[in-house]
Parts: sequence; C-alpha cells; structure tokens
Amino acid sequence: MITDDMSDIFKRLMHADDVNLSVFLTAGYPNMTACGHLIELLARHPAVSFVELGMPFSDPLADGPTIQRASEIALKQGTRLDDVLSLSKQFRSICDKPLMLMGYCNPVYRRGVERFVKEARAAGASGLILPDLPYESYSRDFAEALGQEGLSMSFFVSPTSTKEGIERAFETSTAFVYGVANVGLTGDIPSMDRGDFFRGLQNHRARCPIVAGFGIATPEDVNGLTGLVDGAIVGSAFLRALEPKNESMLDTTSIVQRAEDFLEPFNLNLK
Amino acid sequence: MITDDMSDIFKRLMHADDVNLSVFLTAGYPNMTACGHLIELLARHPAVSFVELGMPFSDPLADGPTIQRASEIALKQGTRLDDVLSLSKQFRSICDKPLMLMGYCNPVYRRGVERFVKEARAAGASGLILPDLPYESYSRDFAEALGQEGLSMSFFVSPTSTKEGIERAFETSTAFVYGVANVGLTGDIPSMDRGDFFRGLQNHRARCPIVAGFGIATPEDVNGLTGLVDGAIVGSAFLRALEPKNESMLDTTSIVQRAEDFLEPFNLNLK
Amino acid sequence: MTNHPIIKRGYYGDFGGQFIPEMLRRNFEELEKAFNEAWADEAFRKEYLELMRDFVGRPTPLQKAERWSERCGVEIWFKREDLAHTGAHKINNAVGQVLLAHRMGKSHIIAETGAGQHGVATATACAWAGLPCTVFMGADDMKRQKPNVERMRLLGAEVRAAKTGSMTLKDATNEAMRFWIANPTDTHYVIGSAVGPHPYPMMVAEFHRIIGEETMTACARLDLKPTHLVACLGGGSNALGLFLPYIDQEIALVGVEAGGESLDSGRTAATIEKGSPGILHGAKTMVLQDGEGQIQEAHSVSAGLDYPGIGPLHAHLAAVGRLQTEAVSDTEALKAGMLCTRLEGILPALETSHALAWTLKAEWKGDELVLLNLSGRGDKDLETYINDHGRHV
Amino acid sequence: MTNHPIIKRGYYGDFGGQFIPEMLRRNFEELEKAFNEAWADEAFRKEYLELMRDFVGRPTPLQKAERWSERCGVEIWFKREDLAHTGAHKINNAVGQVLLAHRMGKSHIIAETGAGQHGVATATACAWAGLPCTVFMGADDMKRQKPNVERMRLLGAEVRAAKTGSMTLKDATNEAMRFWIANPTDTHYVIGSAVGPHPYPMMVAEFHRIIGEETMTACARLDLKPTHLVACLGGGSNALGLFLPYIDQEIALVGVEAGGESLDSGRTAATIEKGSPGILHGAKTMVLQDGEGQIQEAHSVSAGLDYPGIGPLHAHLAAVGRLQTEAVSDTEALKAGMLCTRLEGILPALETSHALAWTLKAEWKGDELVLLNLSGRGDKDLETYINDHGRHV
Ligand SMILES: Cc1ncc(COP(=O)(O)O)c(C=O)c1O
Ligand SMILES: Cc1ncc(COP(=O)(O)O)c(C=O)c1O
Repeated sequence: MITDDMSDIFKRLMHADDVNLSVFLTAGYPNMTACGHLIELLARHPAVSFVELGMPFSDPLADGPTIQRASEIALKQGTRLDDVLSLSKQFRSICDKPLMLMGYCNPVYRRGVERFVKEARAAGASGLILPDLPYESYSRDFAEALGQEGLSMSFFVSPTSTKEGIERAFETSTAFVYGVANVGLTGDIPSMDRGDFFRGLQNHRARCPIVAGFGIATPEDVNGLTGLVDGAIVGSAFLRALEPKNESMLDTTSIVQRAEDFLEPFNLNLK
Repeated sequence: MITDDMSDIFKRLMHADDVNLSVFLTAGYPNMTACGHLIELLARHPAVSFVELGMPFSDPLADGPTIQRASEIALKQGTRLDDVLSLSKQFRSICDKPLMLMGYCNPVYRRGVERFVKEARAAGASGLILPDLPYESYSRDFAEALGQEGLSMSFFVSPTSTKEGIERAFETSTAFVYGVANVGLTGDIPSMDRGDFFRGLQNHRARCPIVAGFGIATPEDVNGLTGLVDGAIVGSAFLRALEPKNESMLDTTSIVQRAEDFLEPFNLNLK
Repeated sequence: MTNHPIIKRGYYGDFGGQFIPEMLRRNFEELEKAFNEAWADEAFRKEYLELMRDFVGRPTPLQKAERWSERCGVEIWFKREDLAHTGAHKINNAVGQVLLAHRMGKSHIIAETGAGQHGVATATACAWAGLPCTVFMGADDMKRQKPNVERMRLLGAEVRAAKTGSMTLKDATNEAMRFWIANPTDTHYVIGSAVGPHPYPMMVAEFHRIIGEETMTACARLDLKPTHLVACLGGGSNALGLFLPYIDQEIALVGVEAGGESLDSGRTAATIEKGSPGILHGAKTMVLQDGEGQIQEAHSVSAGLDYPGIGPLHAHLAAVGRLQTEAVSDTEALKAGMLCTRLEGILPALETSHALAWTLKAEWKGDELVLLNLSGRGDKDLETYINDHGRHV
Repeated sequence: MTNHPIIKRGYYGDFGGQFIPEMLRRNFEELEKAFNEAWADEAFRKEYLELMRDFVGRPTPLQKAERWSERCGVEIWFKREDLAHTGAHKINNAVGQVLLAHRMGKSHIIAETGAGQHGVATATACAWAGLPCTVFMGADDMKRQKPNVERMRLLGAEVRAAKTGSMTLKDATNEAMRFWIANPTDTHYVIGSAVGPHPYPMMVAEFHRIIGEETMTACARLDLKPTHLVACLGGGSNALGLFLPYIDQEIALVGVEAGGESLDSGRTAATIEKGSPGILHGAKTMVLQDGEGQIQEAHSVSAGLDYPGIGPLHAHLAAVGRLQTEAVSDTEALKAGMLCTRLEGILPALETSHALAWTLKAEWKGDELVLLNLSGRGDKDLETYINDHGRHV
C-alpha cells in the first residue's frame, strides 16, 4: 500500500509507459571520492529515474559476488554509515529523484532505528530496503518512525513467495514492491522466465508499483519488462563496469567515464 | 648332567683353578675374510680356552646391541650357515679347543635338526647353544641327534630362574651351564651382584661346569669370578674392539691387530 | 520441538527470529512444518534413533574421570561424545537433518564448515544416504584444514571455497545461504550448530537432545545427582544437547566461551561475554560487532569456537540468568587439553578443552557433581597441541 | 582362558609354544598364572567390562551396510570397532593387559608398535591407569608415523626408537623383548596382537573375545544367522576376537591377508599364503623366511598388516582347515577403502580395507549372511588414501 507521502515521489514511475531505470551503487565503492562523483552522475543522468544506495555490510548474505565484493572494498576503505548519509545528501542537493537506502538490519539496529530514520530523512533519502527485515520487526520497530519522517519501505516478492507472501508485500510496501527477477542472487545469470513471474503479479500492481531487480544487466533486459513492471534496478552489472582492470583505470575520471559508458545505451530508452 | 663324550672336552675346565676365557665371535663379522683370520687367532691364542661361534640371525632377541649389529652386518654380507660351518672347520683344523655354535632355533629348524647336527659334527663343533630353544623341543628334536653325534648342549640359568629352572639346566646341559652374569642382555652394564648369584649355584657345580656370560668385558671381570665359575665368555666387548672407527681400520691386518690388542691383557690370567 | 514453551513465533525470549530474505521464506516455512511433523512421527524418530545407535554408535558412555576429578577437587564425569562416529557430537545433527531432508524429498544437501568437523559429519551422513553434498568452506580454512577437505572429498562431497570476507566460517555460512537462495527447491541446507534463523536453533538442539537424555538415563542407573552441567560454546549445539532435558531442573548450566588471546585483547570469540545484541546469519543473538554494526572476526585457537555469534537460545538463557557463561583463554585451553590427555588417556578436541580448562580453575566446594560434555576428540587438533607442547618443553 | 581345549602345554595344535630365553621364563610363568586367575575372577572381569563400556565405548554397533551389501550382492553387516576409543579394536587388549599388569603389581608398561595404533592404545590405557609407559617403535616407522609418535608423547609415554634390523615393527618387538629381559621384575610387556610366546596369543584373543560376544548378542536380538565371519589378518587379534565365540559353530571363518604388491612379487605380507612354519618372536607359527631361516621383511600398504608372522592360533586353524585364508593386494584394498567411504560414510583403516576388498571380489550365491569386522577407522591412513586418490583422478 503506497502512502500518501510516497505517492508523490513514485507517481511518475507508476504511470510511465516505459520501464524506469534505477541504478544500484554501493556507498564508498570503489572509494569515497569516486563514489561522490558517481552519485552526482546518477543524479544528473537523464536515463536514471531513481537510485539505490547500498549501505555496506560485513555479511551481505542476500547479495551476489559483485555486490559482496563492493561492500568489502567499501568497508576496507573505512566507509561508515555517516558516509552513506553524506552521499545521500550530496545526491539530494542536485536532484529530486527517489533515493532508496539499501542494506541489512544490523547496522541500522545498531545505530538505533529512530535515530537512523531521522538521519536518513535529513540526508534526503526517500526510503529503505532491508532484505533481511522481517515484517514483524518492521511493524514493531520501523513503521511508526518511517511514517513520521515520511520515509517509505520496500519489501520483496520472489518466484518462491507464497500467495500470502505476495499479498503481504503489496500490502506493506510503501514505495514499491521489489520483484526478484531471478531465482538466485543479485547479479546471477537468469534462470527463470521473468515474464511469467511478473505477469502473475499484475493484479497487485494497482496497489503498489513493481520494480524488478536481480540479474538485470542490459537495456534489453530492462525493455523486456515493458508493460510488466514500473521500474528495473541494474546493480551488479553497473558495479562490474566500474571495476578497474588495470592501473590506468584507477583514477576517478576514468571510473566516472566507465559509468557513463555503461549508462550510454540506456539513453535509448528515453523518449 | 655332563655326558661321557663331553666330559673329555670340558674336563679341563672343571678342574682348573682359574677362570677359563671363552671368546664369542659372530660368524662373518666384520666380513668373511677377516673372520677367518680371527677364528685362527682364537684357535692359536694361549689366553683363549674355548670359543663361541655366533650363527647370525635376523631377529636375535636375546642379544644386546653389539651382537645384534654384528649379526646384521654379517647377514648383509651374505653370511650363510655353510660359512659358519666352514669357520668351525677352519678352527678345528688348528686346535682342539671346544667350539660351541651359538644361535637361534629358526635357522636350525629350517636346515633340519638332524642334518644340521651331522654337519656341525663334521665341521668339528663341540656343541650348541640356542637360547630360545625350549626344553621340550630339545628333548623331542635334539637330544637323540646330538647324542648320536657326540655333540653337547648348554642351557641357561639367570638371576630370575626358578629353583626348578636351575635344576633343569644343570640336569639337561651336556657341556656347561651358561650362567647369565647380568640381569639384562649380552653387553649390558652390570646391574647385579654376580658373586651372590654364582655363590648360589655352587652346590650344582659338581654336576656340570658353569660358564658365566653377559656383561663380561675385562680381565678384572673374569678374575672377579675366580672360584665361582669354570669359565667366562667375553662377547660384546670383543666385537666392539673389532669395530672399525675409520677408513684406516677396515683392512684385515688392522682388524686382527685390534683383536690381539684386546686379548693381550687376558694373557695375565695365564699361569 | 519447535513449539517448545520457550519459543514464541520463532523467538527465544528476545532472541532468534527469521531475519531472512523473502527468497528463503517458503523454505523456512516448509522446513519448520516438516521438522515438526517428522519429530512427532514415531517412524521418523525410530529411524533416527536406530541410526544413532547403529551408525553413530550411541549411547556414548558417561564416564567418571577419576584423575581429572582428583586434580580439580570435585567429582567430574565425562559425557563421551568423542566416541561418536566422526569424532564429535556434530554427527547427531548431520544425520538428523539429512534424514529430514530425505523425508522432504530434497535431492541435494549443502552445509557450511569452519574447521571441517561439521562438513565431514554432513558429508558422512550424505554418503550413507547416497545424497549429493556440497560443503562451503572459507578459502583460508581450506588451506589450514587440508586433511578435512580431503576427507570430505573421499566421502564424495564437493567442497566449495568461500572467497569473500574473512574467508572463514562466517563467510562460508553466507555462501551456503546464497546458494540456497539460488537453489531453493531441491536443496536442504544443514546448518552445523544451534544458530541461524528459526527453526534451526531449536531443531539442531533437538537433534542433539539425545546427549542430555542419555546422560539422564545413565545418571539414573548410577544414582548420580549432578549439580553442574558444563560444555563449551561455539554455536552452542553440544551445550544445548546436554542442557535441553535439564533446562527446567535445579542444576547449574555453565557455558564456556573461547576467550582467545585474552578477553580484552580484541582477539577473542567470547560472544556472550564481550558481544552485544545484533543480527547475524538470520537471527538476533549476541554478536561481536563494532560501533557501526559490522560483524567482527572472532579469534580462538579452536576453529570450532571461532565464530562471532552464538545460538540465540544461549543468548536468551544467558540474558535471563539461566546460563552461566565463562571464558577461557587459548593458553588455558591448550594446557587443559594436554593435561586431560595425560591424566585420562583422552585427547580432547580443542573446543572441549575450553570446558575442561574451566573446571580446572573454577572454585569448587568439593560436594558438587559435575557432568562435562566431552564434545569431541582432538585428533584434528594434534598439530596445534604438538606445536604448543614443543614451545613449552 | 589359556586352558582352552585348543591348547596343549602352550601349543595350539602344532603351533605356538614358548621359544624364549631363560631370562624371561619366570615372567611367562607368572603371567600365565596371573592371567588365568584374573580371568576367572569375577571382580577382574567386572572391572574390565566396566572399562570396556565406560572408557572404550562398548558395545560397538553391529550395523547393516546397506549400500555395501548391494554392491557385493550379499547381505553384509559391519561390526563397528572403528568406534572404539582410539579408533580400533586394539584398545580392548591394551586396557585388559594394563589392568592385569596393575593387578600383578607391575609399575612400568612397555609395548611395541608398528604404525602406532597399538602404541597409542597402550599409552592411552597407561595414561588412564597412571602407569609409566615406554613404547618401542622402529626408527623408520617413527619417521613415517610422526603424528602417532607425538600422540603417544602427549599421552605421557616415552617412545624409543628401534634402530636395528629393518627398523620396523619386527625390530621394535625384538627391542621390547630385550628391554623386558633387562627389566624382568617391575615391567609388563603389552604385546599388540595375538602373537608371541604362550600365553600371549590366547590372552590377547581373550581380551578381544568381547567383539565376538557382542556380535552374538546383537545377532540374537536381530535374529541374524550369519554364514561368514570376515576379518583382516595382521597378527590376528581382531579376527580372533570376532571368531573366538563362533569357533565351534558351523560358520565360515575368513581371514584376509595383505597380498602387498602381489602374492608372487616377494613384496607381500601374506604370511599364511606365502610363508612356511618357523619360529619368530618366541612362537612357532607361519613366517615369511628365506631358505636359511632368516625372517624376511613383509610388505603391505597397510602398516598394521606389515608383519612377517601371524598369530600361532591362526596358523593352527588354517592348518586344520578351519580358517579360510584369502589375500588382497594393496591396490584392491585402497580401492575398497575409498569405495566404502563413499558408499557407507565410513573411512575404514587400511587394514580393514583388506577384509572389505575380499567381500567385493568373492563369489557370493546371494543367500549368505556376512559379518565383517570393521576393525578400525582410517583417519591415520588419510594421506595414503589421498595420494592414491590423486593418482587415479
Ligand atoms: C568437538 C567440538 N565441540 C564443540 C564445538 C563447538 O560447536 P557447538 O557449540 O555447536 O557445540 C565444535 C565445533 O566444531 C566441535 O567440533
Ligand atoms: C584397525 C586395525 N585392524 C587390524 C589390524 C591388524 O592387527 P590384528 O590382525 O592383530 O587385528 C591393525 C593393526 O594395527 C589395525 O590397526
């Protein structure tokens, strides 16, 4: 159920004919400086409708190898929650695209849920995605604080979700429902018929937009979902594009250039 | 009980005032050539009353390290029972001192007891010492053959022997009783009061001479037994004297020289 | 049973829960249902118990440790889990879960392992059952525990290196979870201790309850009235196995954690003593973490205790004061293990040596009666003992 | 009992006897008397049986080997001696003899060992009893079996290198005997198999009889009517332990010898198949020897079968046709061991793998019922298996 507050922010997504592109970026990857430039790029880039900013965690058990490694590198460089928040602030200073903070429960609980939600709001974040947060914990610990601050929350549906699980995700999510477009992990090679899965969710779509994620890598992947979802998140593929393969690829300009090169073909999606 | 045949050979031992010196030599040690010279030396040497010729065995479990090693070296050089017998023959061609063949049961049984006894007799041996031969096996397998050939047999008494064990040794031995002069193995350092032990055997001595062995190394050791035993066997100490300690000690002359040097002090025992 | 009074909606007091991604939710619902049904099914119990007897070699003895008791100044009995097949209690759970997976129609087993004990136990159960088995193991651990890697391979298991994070147990667990997310329908994940999302902690504990039940039976036969139960705490499975049937009785429960180099060195695995509530591997429990909520590496000479979390049931029992926790350093554990070898002729697993070490230094009045879970044998730790022995001789 | 009908004045048929130096005669008289008295004494039996239960972990299971049976085409059950404390049947005898030595007032225990299994078992029993222990081991074997050397040392035993002869088991046995000759009064020598002078072969067999007795009890409970008993033959102790209570029954007794590289290669340990009557280590038995009566070195991939003699009781049973002997090559044994690991989740000792290998290649009608003595676990042989595995993969 989309809240009133969020309806503004995500209204565009729901009524677009095309699939809105969202890009996932791990905060502090490949380093804080480059990441600052990358978040600006995403803020300005016309192909990018909204952004997922990953909060690195030591034990990201729902992530595939690329995002794991990105978290690891970010943490090794000393990335802290404060850095995540300042990247969000930087993003918000440029644009008003939605920005979701995506991460795991423990760092959030450690910070204190209320405090964190306030800080996230202050940093201009639109909402949270916490794949390991149970619904009960959400209701007890998050719902009120998020409501007060006008932040949203997204829950997941996956091909293994039960009827009740799907019902609950659409009922509870206040931004969009994150549809797992792959049996497997972020970045994995597709191993299922996405069309079938998302067609099965259409009757819920009126209640809450659907955004597909996991295994979405190319403009074709995104376009292939036209009519079935409101948005699609590209994560691992983007991070992989940033990976420096040799010395000369280490400087910030070169990293940002690769990000631009990666996003270039997605411009075709723009009307 | 000394047999008639043997009484001739060992009569001298029994009625001597001094302790008769016997030397133990492993056949084939340190090699066949040198061993031939050594057996001649022992045959001719005035200090040596009789000889034990060791028949090398792969598993000489009643022997100390020196004799074990001598056996091992002899076997490695290919020493066979035939070589033992030919050394005995060589000895007998020079002198009429008693020569006992000392070894373990298995090679003798393997040869066939009757055949072996005949061969030993033909080679001029005086008798056998087989420390691992049980009395029952002796009675069943050896007694008759030895009797027929006029060969003797020596059994052991040791500080751990029971009264019956002592009785049986003096009853059964036909050359002398081998008195173990040490709790331990041939060549071991003395660890008991020899005097006490041999004094306890004196009342048997009329039936059969006593020869002390195990741990007898010096003229003092031998002289220390005066009045208590009829003979004493020097084994490990003799073999140790032969051991080449460097290259220049390898040739036969040098080996024989060391044997002579070793025996020299024992000449003092001679009246 | 996962509907034990201690459990409320998957929580053990304040701890536990299911902090899992949606992709695994159906698996966990299925698993809880299947386990509850199986555990209530006489036929399943019978098969499990027969395997415990014929394959695992149960019951294991309850043995009076004469010379150890003398040394400690109190009567101590050992529950001899070292005699179980593959050398530790771990096999109880591995066999139980593999039986359950078979009943659920799963065709592939996965497991995580640190030192390799649980990996070997699971590979063993899979060999017996004829089920394919994949064991995830930290790449660093694979190097350190080569023989156990080879043993798993001889048992027909595939060993996959976890190359992320610290490349140790924690990361192997992440990898196993990830594999399960990617292969949710045909696979069962055999967790190796009483950790992870509900129903694992209680299910693993139930498969180990036989330790405590046998102990009770032996005590009745021998007319023993124990005052203390002592066990080491890694994830907590051997401890819970012993404690479970005694939990409502008046008896001290002592869990001995791995202090590592020392409690305040930062190089420790004493999760309850030095940790704080957090969420790791899908459960709320006590964890070693920094101010940012990042999980820290644990440190212990004993690979089986080298885990920055603890079963949520233990976190609960400790929080409510039912469980006494103690910590023992690497050095104390090594010494105790070698002393036990010399005094009792039992080479204990280094994990177990922690429990032993505590009985050496505890202050006893002398009228107590202590049952110590001798959770495993130390063959796997021989090199560590020897190196330490060498250093001190 | 050493006054079993099979025995006449220390002989088992044509074999056995006491081919020992006079210096040891009193020890052997003492020992025979002490063992006969102890074995007839309820109190001694009770203590022994309690130790078997509480320290050793007996009874060991009799387990149906489902997948192995299927592979062999005949029903096969495993007697799980691998689950006994220290990993093999050897501990039964070590504990029994150490108890006996204690009763005799001996203050020092010695033993010989090849691969180290019996040394570890004896050191273990001595640690338990608090008796000093010296283990003789071939200098070559010490190098090859370093972990077991260290284990004995951790158990508090002194390990002495036998540097004579082939520097292996045979020579360690000689050294132990020599030490006993030098220290006859305070020392007891714990021989590790059913070999040596009377009363050892029968005494060792009696301490292992519990294997067969437990098997009988289990068969009665399970209503099994075995047609074949199968065991590997090193010195013969595990085989005799299983066979002894069945000896007068109508049942095939199969002893599997180590063929080594091949029966006719000269590199073999198949003493009954390829040997001839001779005298070794104080007993008349079948031995590997040359024409001169020199004992030859035995060769087997399995250190525990690598002995040029055999217990005289086996020599007798084979001579009178009661014991069927078979030989299995190194390669066959290695393969069988690895197959058992994969099919049953049991890593067998390489010794045991010989017995297993024979059941694979024997011609079965299919209506037989085979009990196989799974004499030990293969942890000690892991490296050998792995190297072989590597070669074939
Ligand atoms: C012998 C032994 N004891 C104890 C443990 C610790 O685990 P837990 O606390 O789950 O019993 C392990 C883990 O590997 C182990 O191998
Ligand atoms: C496991 C195992 N089985 C069998 C043997 C062979 O000895 P025996 O024939 O005395 O049982 C050994 C000897 O070390 C062994 O360790």
